[in-house]
Amino acid sequence: MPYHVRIRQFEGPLELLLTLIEGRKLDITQVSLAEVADQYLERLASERESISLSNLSEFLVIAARLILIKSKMLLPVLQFTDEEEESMEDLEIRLIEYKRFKDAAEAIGKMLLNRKRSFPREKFLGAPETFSPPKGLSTDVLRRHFLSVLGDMPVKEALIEEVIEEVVSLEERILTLQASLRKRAEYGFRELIANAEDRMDVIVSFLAVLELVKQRFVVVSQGNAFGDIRIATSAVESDRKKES
Amino acid sequence: MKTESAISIQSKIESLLFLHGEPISVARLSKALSASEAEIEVGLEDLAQRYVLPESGLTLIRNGKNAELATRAENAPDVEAMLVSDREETLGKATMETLSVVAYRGPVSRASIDAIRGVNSSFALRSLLLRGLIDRRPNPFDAREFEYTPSFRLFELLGIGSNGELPEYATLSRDPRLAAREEHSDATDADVPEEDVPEDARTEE
Amino acid sequence: MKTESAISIQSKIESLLFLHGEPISVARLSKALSASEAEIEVGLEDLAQRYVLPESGLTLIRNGKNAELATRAENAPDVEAMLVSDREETLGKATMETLSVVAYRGPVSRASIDAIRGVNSSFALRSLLLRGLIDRRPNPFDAREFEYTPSFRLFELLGIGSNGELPEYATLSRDPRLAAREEHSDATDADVPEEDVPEDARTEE
Repeated sequence: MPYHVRIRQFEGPLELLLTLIEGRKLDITQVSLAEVADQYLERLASERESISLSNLSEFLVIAARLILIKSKMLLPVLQFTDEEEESMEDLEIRLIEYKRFKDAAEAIGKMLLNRKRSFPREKFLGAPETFSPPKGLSTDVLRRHFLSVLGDMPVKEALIEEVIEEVVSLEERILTLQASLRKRAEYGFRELIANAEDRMDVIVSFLAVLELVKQRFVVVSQGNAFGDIRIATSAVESDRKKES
Repeated sequence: MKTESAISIQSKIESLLFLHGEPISVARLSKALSASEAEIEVGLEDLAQRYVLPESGLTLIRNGKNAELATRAENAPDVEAMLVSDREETLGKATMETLSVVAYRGPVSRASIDAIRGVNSSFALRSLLLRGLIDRRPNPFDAREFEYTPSFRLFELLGIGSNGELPEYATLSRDPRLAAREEHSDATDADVPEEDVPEDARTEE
Repeated sequence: MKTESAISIQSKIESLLFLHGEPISVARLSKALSASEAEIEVGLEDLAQRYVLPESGLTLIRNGKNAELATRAENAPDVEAMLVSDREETLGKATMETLSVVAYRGPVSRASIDAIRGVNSSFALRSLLLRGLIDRRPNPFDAREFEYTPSFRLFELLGIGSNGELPEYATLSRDPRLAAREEHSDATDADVPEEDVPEDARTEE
């Protein structure tokens, strides 16, 4: 197996977004967010393997917001809930704030490099050392404290498992969708999310569809602004089926 | 006694800070010198003022309710020659971002740092803790969580006397959502739960 | 340069004396600051004059060709009281944990102690040294590094002959989690797997 070299210029979704916006020399606004939405989704899809599990859900949440912003730009007549409106504006605020800290990090980095710095004095410098143990010190006290240090060790915990579940569900959703489309040529997105339990569920389905579009497994179409998204097996995929 | 009172509290504070070397809390100084915390604060202020004079070789570093004496930052080139230099390796991008969030927003929880950066910051935090650039302590409101603060060592390395001297401190130290909320609401609804005051209140009217 | 010369030689001398716990010779100061011995003498004079003012908490001790900084003699009662109170104080959690790591793992380097605890331990180690609970010696394999061991007086106090007699020593001192932590400490930002779960992740539950 060849070496898999990870080359990534960005660490998190905000950094990716900022890179995309600054790459086009845009200011941070709803319009510029809508403009880079597709690019963001593409990068997310193509580099998903190198994104850590613990960060993936944040990438997905921001993807969902970008999709909202983009649909708002494309279809100004669409009505959004207060919550959705807020989440769109919040992304803008977050990105501006993130950029400020990124710039501050650079400024602090420069300060660390200059030769201006203070030095502290050691505690009780020059004072004689005198044996002064704390009251009640015993071997058992030491043992208990050592155990407490050991207890601070990394534990694989629930948080990560939840994220894994999300990722698994995205993968599963793609498989389910593929399987369903093999049985029937066309589906409606509403049909697909009829049993969605929450918002995240809808997002996962949507991303699954995007992933399939990307893999040229399906084509999607939308008859009118409020119409359902129709998902159909792509021509490429139909040909593939015929051949086999 | 006349001679006793002639020695100002400022002098005693300086003696104790010099002896103690490491950061010391205002509370501890207040107890040690049988003076109120307000008196200690005034003494520390006076001390800091005195250290501004060009003939002084010392500086006062403040970090929350703690204070520490250190050498004047401008004298670093002369001082370094006599010390065993602890050359700092450069910090990565992620670590520097995390450091800047803690420097401006500390005390701050890991959840808040992650939210600002949009990524998990635990590795960067560990690296900063090991280097002594930040400190952590249990969150007073939720013991299961830590909160992170800039360390005295960070201020020493930056050559600043407090976080107020960080570039653009006034802007970055405040959460923009809070600022927006305060702007849009009057004093009476200052303590309504966050959800009740949308940050975009103005645009909805 | 203008800004450079604004900081007086007096200031630089004060910085150097502050960091140095022992007397420094005029010759050494002269070399360190690239100034003549006569200039150093003038600087020391000025410093001594400044320390006479009642707001100062420091004093300059001269002994022939040597100079040393100390706390103002009149403040001796406060200084003594702080030394005593510090030694009678119970040790905090951080210090006790550090002591337990030195006890179970000693001889151990500071880097290992830091890695095992996940935070910088320099303050805790200094406290333990001052209280005679641990000893420090150069690492026989790496002269730039110190290693820390429990002190004999600590063993005497605990009534044991060596750390091997600590409860569950064989298991605890070789707990596999310790090695895992120490390994991670020398990884840089770039090459650590992102899936790495930090020590404080559990606080987020």
